[in-house]
Amino acid sequence: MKIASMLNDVFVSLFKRPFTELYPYAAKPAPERLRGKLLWDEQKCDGCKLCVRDCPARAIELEVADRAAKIFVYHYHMDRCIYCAQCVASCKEGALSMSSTLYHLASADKAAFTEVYRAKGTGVCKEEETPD
Amino acid sequence: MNVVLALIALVLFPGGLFVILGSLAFEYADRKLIARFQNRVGPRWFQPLADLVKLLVKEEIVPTGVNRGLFNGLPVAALAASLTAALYVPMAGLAPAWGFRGDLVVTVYLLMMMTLCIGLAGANTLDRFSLIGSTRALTQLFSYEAPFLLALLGPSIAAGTWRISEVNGYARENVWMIVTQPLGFVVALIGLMGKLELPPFDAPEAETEIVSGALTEYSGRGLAFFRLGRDVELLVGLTLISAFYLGGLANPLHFILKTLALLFVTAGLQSLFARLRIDQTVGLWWRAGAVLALVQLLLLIVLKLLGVRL
Amino acid sequence: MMQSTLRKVLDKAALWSRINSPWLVHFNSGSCNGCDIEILATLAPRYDLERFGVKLQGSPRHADVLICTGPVTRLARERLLRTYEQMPVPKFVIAVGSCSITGGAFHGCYNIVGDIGDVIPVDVYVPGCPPRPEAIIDGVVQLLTKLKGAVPARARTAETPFGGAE
Amino acid sequence: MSGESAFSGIQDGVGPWISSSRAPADNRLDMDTSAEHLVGAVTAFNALKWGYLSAITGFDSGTAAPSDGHIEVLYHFCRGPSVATFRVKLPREDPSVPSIGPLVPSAVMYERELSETMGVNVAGLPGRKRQFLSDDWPEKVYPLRKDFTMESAAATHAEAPTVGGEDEPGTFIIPIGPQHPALKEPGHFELAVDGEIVTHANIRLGYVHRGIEKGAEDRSWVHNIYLMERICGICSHIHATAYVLGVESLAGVAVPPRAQAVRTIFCELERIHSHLLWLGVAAHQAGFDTLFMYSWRDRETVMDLLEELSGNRVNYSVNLLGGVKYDIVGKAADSIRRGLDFLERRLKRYLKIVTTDESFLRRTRGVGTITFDEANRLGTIGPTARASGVSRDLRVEAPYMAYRDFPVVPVLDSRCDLEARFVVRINELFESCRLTREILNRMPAGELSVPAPRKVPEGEVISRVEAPRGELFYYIRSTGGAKPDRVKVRTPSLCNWAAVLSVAVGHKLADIPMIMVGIDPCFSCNDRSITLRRRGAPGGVPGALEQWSWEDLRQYGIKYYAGGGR
Repeated sequence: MKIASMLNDVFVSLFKRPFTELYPYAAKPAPERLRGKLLWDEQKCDGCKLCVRDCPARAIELEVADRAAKIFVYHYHMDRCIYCAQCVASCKEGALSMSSTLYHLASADKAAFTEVYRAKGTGVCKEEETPD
Repeated sequence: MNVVLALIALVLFPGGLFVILGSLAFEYADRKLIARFQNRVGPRWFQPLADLVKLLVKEEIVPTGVNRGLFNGLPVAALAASLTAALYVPMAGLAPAWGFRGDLVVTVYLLMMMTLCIGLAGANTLDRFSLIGSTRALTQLFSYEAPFLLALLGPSIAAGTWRISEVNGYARENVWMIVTQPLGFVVALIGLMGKLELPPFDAPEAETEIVSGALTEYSGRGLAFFRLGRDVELLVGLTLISAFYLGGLANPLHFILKTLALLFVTAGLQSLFARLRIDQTVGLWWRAGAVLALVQLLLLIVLKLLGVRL
Repeated sequence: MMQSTLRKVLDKAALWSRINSPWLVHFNSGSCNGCDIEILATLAPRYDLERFGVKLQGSPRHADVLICTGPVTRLARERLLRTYEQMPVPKFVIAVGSCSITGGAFHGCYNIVGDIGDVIPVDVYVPGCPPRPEAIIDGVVQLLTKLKGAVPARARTAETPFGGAE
Repeated sequence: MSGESAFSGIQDGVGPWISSSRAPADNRLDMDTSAEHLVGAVTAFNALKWGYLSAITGFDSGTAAPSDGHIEVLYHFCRGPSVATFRVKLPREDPSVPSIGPLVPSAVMYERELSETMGVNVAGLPGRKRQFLSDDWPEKVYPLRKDFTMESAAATHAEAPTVGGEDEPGTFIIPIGPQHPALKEPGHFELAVDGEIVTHANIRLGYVHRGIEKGAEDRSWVHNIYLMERICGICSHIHATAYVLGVESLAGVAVPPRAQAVRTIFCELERIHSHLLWLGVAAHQAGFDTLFMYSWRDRETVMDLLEELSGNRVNYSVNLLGGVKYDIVGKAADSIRRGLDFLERRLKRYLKIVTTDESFLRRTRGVGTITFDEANRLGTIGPTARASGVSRDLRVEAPYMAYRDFPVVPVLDSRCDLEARFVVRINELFESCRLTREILNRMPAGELSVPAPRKVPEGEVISRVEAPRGELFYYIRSTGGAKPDRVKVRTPSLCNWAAVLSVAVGHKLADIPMIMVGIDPCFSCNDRSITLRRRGAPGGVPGALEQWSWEDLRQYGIKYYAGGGR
């Protein structure tokens, strides 16, 4: 029976550098496989909607105006998304990927969680649209 | 003229403001040490001050079915008791602001007022957790109070006086009493930890069992006064023990070194042990604490009768 | 004139103290406890939120910020409301996890009565399933910065617990 | 031991009570019986001492044309890999079945769930009115019935019963939870203090009941992987693995060996993360915050590994139907090995602390002893059973996935008390580290996943895996559609709750809080609740329902100890 079995552990840790990472000031880089916010590549997407069907949380909506000319409207709900990357696995064209840097998604108003991207065959322009 | 001096002593220097700031500094040192023992960074230096001010500006909820006067009065009484106790103790190494023959007993009594107020506060509210918390606080009070008093009597018997400043003076001239009365020192230090309900003895406010014990219903000012009262009591207790056992406090440097050394020991003890159940604490005090204190006293009296110069 | 400057100084001090010592109380209203262990991980040595003054308190009476997780199940709804009402003003709410914002993976289950925003007013939402401890710390920092910019404490007083006309 | 011989003794043992029997799979035996013969069949079965009751499933075959509109109740008894099931067909109007609680104590909670969600009237079921559905749930509305609609479940605003507070003379009731610092999850304990020994314990969970089994019925097979994974945050991967194994065996998909190895590595890493978390929470519950801080600091190592491999610290979402998403390549394998070496050094340190620290041993040695036959009879599983010498570990008895080529050395302890459960869990972690290293060294090559059909052919499957807290039981039934017809989940903590509480009856009160922590309860795993009949206690009215609070449990034991009772 030892009375203070943690004694040397406690004493040693007094002189060791604390284990704490000073997060907001010194952020360690996140692993590159981190599943952060979903990124949609308008060029590769061919509007097959496999991702919309396989998403367990109804977080993606895709309106297809013209598949050939690649004119789509793509709604992404960050607050519904459960970051499981099933859509990335289901997408045959590799148009979807999860960013490993954008994971601080906290925000004060709910509207900011819904993002709408309009693809006009030429370039992608993201619009801040209030959720319909 | 001495009215002005007395007022300054009461409000500014050895009295109110200095003790409050000193106790906040000591709470910071305590939390920082525990955090460093647990290998983490711990709070910033102004954290206790921020906590205190935030609690003061928070809304105070008085639960229903509670004696309003008692609910608001108890925290003030607890803080007042510990602040007055600070006047009799050689704060900052200088002579105590007040002193008369027998002020040791008054100081110990004032220090005990805090636990009494917490016990009453817990019993006053109808919340079940605080009822359990107050019964535990009072049972623990009766377990450590006697050995703690005996442990403080040792040095005063050796010095032959009941006046703290004289015991302080006696301790300065002679061998440190931690050497001549080691048992008394141990009981006094552990007794102080029991009085302040520091971790091994924090059954009365065991967070995982009874939320926060007697203080569950308090918020805002009441909570701020209770927490501040406990910090002041920590400072006063440490000064008292270092004045008696660590060769008296001659000057502010002595005061700072010795009290911080004692704080280091208590912070270490806090992070070493799991929380004792209330019956284990009571058993520990009556079996170990009281016996040690009595043996120490017996030894002392016998030596004094034989005229040995301690 | 003297009165208003004193009032301004007091308000600044109150705001400073509120920003530097946000005490948390945690309530799990039906979460799978993935977010709860991440909240506890922020208090463990690696992230140690005590350096911001954050302390996990047991009783809602002692807390300023209610950090709640999980889609509100039918049984937990009344308790969530009662915990929120027990907290003294000024009080704030952080909803952690996608299911606390929109029901996340549990959308459509019969025992879910909606998300936390339907039961109590939420200040900061932290999506993620579960969000990383860094994201939760980011949520707390966002709340504190929101406090800085907010109108002095009078906005949420005892008469307008759900926040008066900002 | 091949399937047939495992069931040999059963047929003639329960012959008179069963009408017909068949073997749908090599390790399964189904026996049809009726409500009247059920008790006789189970009594005879008990006499054979063949296995333990693992779960009771109820499903509604629906009112659509093909099915003849009945409700079927399945009693699953398991021993090693084989599962013997009693099937009872009941009419849809007012189905009723006798309770087998007196024969098998752990059946009480499964029957409680059956009666509330499926509407099967279980005669003789003790306990309070509403166990895990909310108090304002309307009468006669059963969520797992096929004809259930969301509107029919509108709240009737029945006044929730006042919880605690009513003081009969001599009892002192404190409601603990659902908001309580000791409970990381909302559970509600109602216990009244009376008499010398623990006479009755009643727990009201239900706060985490989200209706996942019904939710699974209107989600596709792919969606359900992620729904099952979020039943419990700490053992997420094992839930998804059990579900995916079941669906793959139903759909006849052969998973490549490399995918099985990756899944097994994630199972073992999750066990390390879950046990370290538990070590911290148990220490925090006993007030030993330094050990909590240290164990959670070291746990960050395995969390970093999991995040590096899969991209998320808690819900790794590795599984696909037919394989895995992420591979474990050279660099990741090296960081795993480094992480495991560090963890093993720290675990040796914790093993020493847990077995020598004086203040800790006073709370664990000789506390909560579940004897070997008690553990056997009450159907305890997982580390709690292994600490009592009952060797129930599905990785050993019924190896699945990569456990077949990398056998697991069972970790057993015979001291049966709380300290043994600490020691068993820490030794299990040494075993997990060894196993992970071995798999990493001899990682089979091959692709990561094979395509799986979107519609699963008709049939039933029982999938059983070893979760960190014990055996996890999945029953999946498909009618050939794109969505499952019934998914039944029986989580490990359910069995341990019953065992620990029935051991608590007659036990000293002061030790019960630590006993509860000893089984590592996971509320979100079991959003059902347990009511136990009381053994006779002096002064109490036998059979009356008493209610105590968690805190009273502690308080009472303290008075008991203070009185010198050892």
